[in-house]
Amino acid sequence: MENQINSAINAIKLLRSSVSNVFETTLSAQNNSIQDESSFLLELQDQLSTVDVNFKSIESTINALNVPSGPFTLGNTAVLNHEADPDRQGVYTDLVNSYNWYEKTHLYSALANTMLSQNSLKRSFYTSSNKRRRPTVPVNPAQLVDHMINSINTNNMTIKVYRPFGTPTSAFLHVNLSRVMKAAIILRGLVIELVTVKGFNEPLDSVDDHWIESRYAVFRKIQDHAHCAMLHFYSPTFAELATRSFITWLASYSNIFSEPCKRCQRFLLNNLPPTYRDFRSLEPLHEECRH
Amino acid sequence: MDQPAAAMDSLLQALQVNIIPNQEYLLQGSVLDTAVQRVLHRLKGLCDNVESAPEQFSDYEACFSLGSPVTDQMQAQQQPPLFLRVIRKTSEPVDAGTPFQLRYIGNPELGDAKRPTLVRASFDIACSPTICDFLTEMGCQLKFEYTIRGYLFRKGRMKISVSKIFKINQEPISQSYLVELSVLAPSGHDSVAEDMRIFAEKLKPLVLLEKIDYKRLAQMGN
Amino acid sequence: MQREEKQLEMFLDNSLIKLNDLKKAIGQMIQKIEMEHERINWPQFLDNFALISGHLAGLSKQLALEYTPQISRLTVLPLFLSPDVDEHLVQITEGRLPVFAAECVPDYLRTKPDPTMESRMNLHEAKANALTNETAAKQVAQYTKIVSHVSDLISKARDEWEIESMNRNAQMPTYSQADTHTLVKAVGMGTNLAVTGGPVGNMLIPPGPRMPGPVQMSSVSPNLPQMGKLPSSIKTNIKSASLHPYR
Amino acid sequence: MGVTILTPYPLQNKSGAEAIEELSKRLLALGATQAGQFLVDGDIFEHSFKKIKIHVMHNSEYPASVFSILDNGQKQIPLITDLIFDLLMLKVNPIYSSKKMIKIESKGPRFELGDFLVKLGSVTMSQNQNFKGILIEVDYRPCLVPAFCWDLIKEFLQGLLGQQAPTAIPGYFTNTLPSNNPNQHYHRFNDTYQPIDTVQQYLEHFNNYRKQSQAPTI
Repeated sequence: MENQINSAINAIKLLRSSVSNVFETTLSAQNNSIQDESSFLLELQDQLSTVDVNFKSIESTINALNVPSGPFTLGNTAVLNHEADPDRQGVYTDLVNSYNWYEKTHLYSALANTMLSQNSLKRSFYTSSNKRRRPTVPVNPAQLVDHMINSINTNNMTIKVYRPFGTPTSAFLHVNLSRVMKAAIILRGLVIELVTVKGFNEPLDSVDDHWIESRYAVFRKIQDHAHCAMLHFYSPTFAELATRSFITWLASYSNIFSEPCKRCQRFLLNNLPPTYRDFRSLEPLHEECRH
Repeated sequence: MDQPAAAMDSLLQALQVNIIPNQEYLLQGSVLDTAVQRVLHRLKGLCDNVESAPEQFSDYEACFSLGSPVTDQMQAQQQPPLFLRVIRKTSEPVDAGTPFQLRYIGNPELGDAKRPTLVRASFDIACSPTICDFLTEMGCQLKFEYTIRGYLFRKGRMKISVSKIFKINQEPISQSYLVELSVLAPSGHDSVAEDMRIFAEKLKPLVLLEKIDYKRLAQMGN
Repeated sequence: MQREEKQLEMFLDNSLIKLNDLKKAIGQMIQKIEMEHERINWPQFLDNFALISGHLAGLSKQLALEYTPQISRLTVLPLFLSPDVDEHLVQITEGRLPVFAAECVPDYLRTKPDPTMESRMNLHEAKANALTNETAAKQVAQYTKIVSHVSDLISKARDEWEIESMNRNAQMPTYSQADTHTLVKAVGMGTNLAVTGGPVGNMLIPPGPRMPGPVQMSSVSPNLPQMGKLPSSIKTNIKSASLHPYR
Repeated sequence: MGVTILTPYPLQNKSGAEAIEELSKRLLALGATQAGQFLVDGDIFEHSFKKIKIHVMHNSEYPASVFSILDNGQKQIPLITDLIFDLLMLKVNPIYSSKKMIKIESKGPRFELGDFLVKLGSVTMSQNQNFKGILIEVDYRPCLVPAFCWDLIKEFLQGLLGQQAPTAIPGYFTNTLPSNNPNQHYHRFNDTYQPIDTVQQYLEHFNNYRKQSQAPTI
C-alpha cells in the first residue's frame, strides 16, 4: 500500500518536472527569439510526449491504488480540522456580506448612471440658472419632520418614518389609515415629492412598491386626487403647514367606503365610491359631482 | 381560464404523476455538545448558504395520535394509530403570519442493505393556528411535546439540521445535538439517497449518520 | 589459484563484451551525428544517450561488484614501448592510436587518481598526520557528542508526535451512539417526553379567536443572527420598526 | 380579497340556466367583463361513531388552500391548510369517511366590474348533479371590513338585483361569537375580513340546501 502511494507520489513529481520543463523550453525559446523554429517544435513535441507518458503512468498508478478502508492515521495532520475556532473564521461571513453590498452598490450606481445620462431631464430644483427658486432645505430637517409627525394627532391614523439609504434630508412616511388604506409619502425636507396610495392589504414595504399603482381602481383614483392635493397645498415658504394640511386632508379618507357623496347621496357612481375630498370642507364627493 | 377542476381531482392527478413530494429520505446521527461547533463549521463549508450565518431555528413540536381509542373497539382491524405533529415557530421575531405546520409521518421503511437511507412517508402542511383545537376535537390525543432549537443548513435539495431537543421544562434530553439529513421528494426519486450517502461520508468521523431501525430501537428500550 | 585466474578471465571477458557494446554505441552515435545530422531528431538522440549511459552503468555496476576479482590489486606493465608506428595497434584501435610510445602510455594506463585530486588527498593526509592523538580523540568525542545529541532530539520529537497524535485520536469521540438513540427515540416515539398531566398542549393555544397576534415566548434563542443590520440610517422616532423595510 | 357577501337568488319560476343567463346579460350591460369560471365545493367527512363532522371545502379563488370546518354540534373550528390536507383526510379514512351523496358545489361564471367581483353560482348536489338553486357572490375587493362597506355593497346589490336584493346584513356577520370578554359583544361585522369568512358563508347556505333535500317538504 505504502509503496503504491510512494510510486504515485513519485509519478506526480515526474509529471510536474516534465511540465515545468515544457514551460521552461517555451520561455527560453521566446527569449532567444527562436532561431530555429522546427527544432524548437521538435523539442517541444518531445517534451509534450514525455508529459503525456508521465501522465499515463500517473493514471495507471492511481488506478492501482485501492480505496482506503478505514480512516488514515495521518499523525497530527488529522487534528487540523479540530482547529476550527469560530472566532477566527467569523470574518468570512462579514467579508461576503460587505462584498455583496459593494457589488449591489456598484450595480445600482451603474444602472442609475445609464438612466441619468439617457434622460437629461432636469427636475425643478437642480438647474443652476434658477437656483433662486430652489426651496431651501432646512438645516436639520430630520428633527423638523419628526417634530411635525409627532404633533399630528389624528384618530385612526398611524405614521411611521423611514429614512432609507441614510439620507438625512428625505424621509418616507408610511401612513396607515384605519383598516382602509395605506399611503406612502416621500418627503424632501418638508416638501412632498411623491404620494402613493394603496389598499390596506397591498404591499408597500419594498422601495419598488412606491412606483407600482394600486391594483384597485378606487385607490388609483385617490392617488390621482392626492397628486392634485399635493400641488394644491404646495407652498415652499410654509412647507410644514402645507404638508400638515395635506396629511389632514388625507386622513379624511378614513370613511371612503362608509360615507355617501354629499351631493348625490349615493355611494356608487361608475362603480366607484366618492373618491374626492373637498380641500377645505373635506366633504366626500364623487369626482363627477364636485362641480 | 377553463372550467376549474375540482381541487381533489387535480390533487389526485398530481399524486399519480409523482410530483407531490411525499417521501422523506432520512439519515440520523448525533454529536456531543462539546463538538458541535466543529460540526457546524464543517457544515458551513459544505453547504450552500455560505454568505449568511447558518439559519437558526427554534420550534415547538407536539405529537398527536389518532385512532387508538377507536381501535380499542375495533381491535380486529389492527389499524395502527396515525401520528400527526404540529410544529410552531418560537424563535424571535414571532410573526403572527407565520403558519403552523402540520406534519404527517408514516412508518419508516428500512429497506434492504443496499438502500442507503431510511424512507418514510411525510407530508408537510402549512395551516392556521386553530390546528390544535381542530385536532383535539377530531379525537386526537397529545402524546408528547418538546422544543427543538438549532441550526439549519441546506445543500441542493438536502436539508441538514443540527438541533437540541428540550423537554417542555427546558431541560435538555441529552448532552448531544441531533443531526438529521433529509430530503423530501416525490416517490420514485431514489437517486437522492445516494447523494445523501455521499454527503454523510463527508461528515465522518465527526458525526456518524446512519439509518436507524425504529423497531429495533423500540425493543431495545423495553 | 587456478580458480582465481579463471574468475579473472571470465571477468575480463565480460568486461570486454560490455566495453565493446559501449564502443559500438558510441560509434553509432558519432556516425549518426556525422552522417545524419540533418534528419536526426531529439528523441532518437536521447535514445542513443540513454543507450550509452545504460552501458556505462552496467559496466560500473560490474566493476563495483564485490565478488569480482580485486582487479585494483593487479598491475599493468607496459612491456614494450616503441616510437615507431605499429600497424597491428593501428588496426585494433581502428586507427585511433598509431604508436605506443612513452608520451601516451601514462594517459592510457593510468590507475592512479587525477594529479590534482592526488595533491589534495595528500594535503588532507598530511593534516591528519600532523594532529596529535590527543586532539584527534578529542575531536572524535566532540563529533560523537553532537551526532548523538541530534539523534536524541529527533527521536524525542518523534515520540512526542506519536504520543500526541495517539492521545488526540483517543480523546476525541465527537458523537455517542447512545445519545443518538436517546434523541431519535425522543423525537420519533416520545420516549422521556411523555405528557405528565398539567395543561395539555399549553404552548399551542391559538392567540385570540380571530386576529392572531404575536405570542411572547419565554424561550428566546440566544445569538439571533444579526440580520436586519444596516448602517444606522433608520431612525424611527415615531413608531420604531426593528427591521428595515427596504432591505 | 375583500369583503364578500353571499346571497341566494330566488328563481321565480325560471330555470337555473335562464336565471344565470339573464343575470349575466345584466352584468355585461352594466359594463362588466367576464373573467373565467369559479368553483366552490364542499365535502363532509363524518366520524365513524361520534357526532363529529368535518367540512372540507375548496374555493377556486384560493386554489392552493383547503378550508376545513370541524363541527361537533356545539362549536365550529375553522382550519385553513395547504392543498395536501386532502391527502391527509384520505389517511384518516377508517375513522372519518366521506359522504359522497351530500357533496355539494357551486359553480358558474365570474365577472369583474370595476373593483367588484361578481360570481353567479348554480348549486348542485351529489354526483348526479341535482340542481339546488343560485348563489350570488359579490366581492368588493378594496375593502376589508364588512362594517365599512356594507351600505355600499347593499347599494350595488340593489343596482344589480333590484327587488330581490337583500336588505338585512347576512346573519353570519351579526351572530354574536364567544369572546374573551363576556361583557363585550363580539361579532364578525367589525372584524377584518378573511377568506375563511367566504367559505363559512358558503357552508351555511350549503347546509340549508342539504336540509331542504333531506326533508322532502318542497
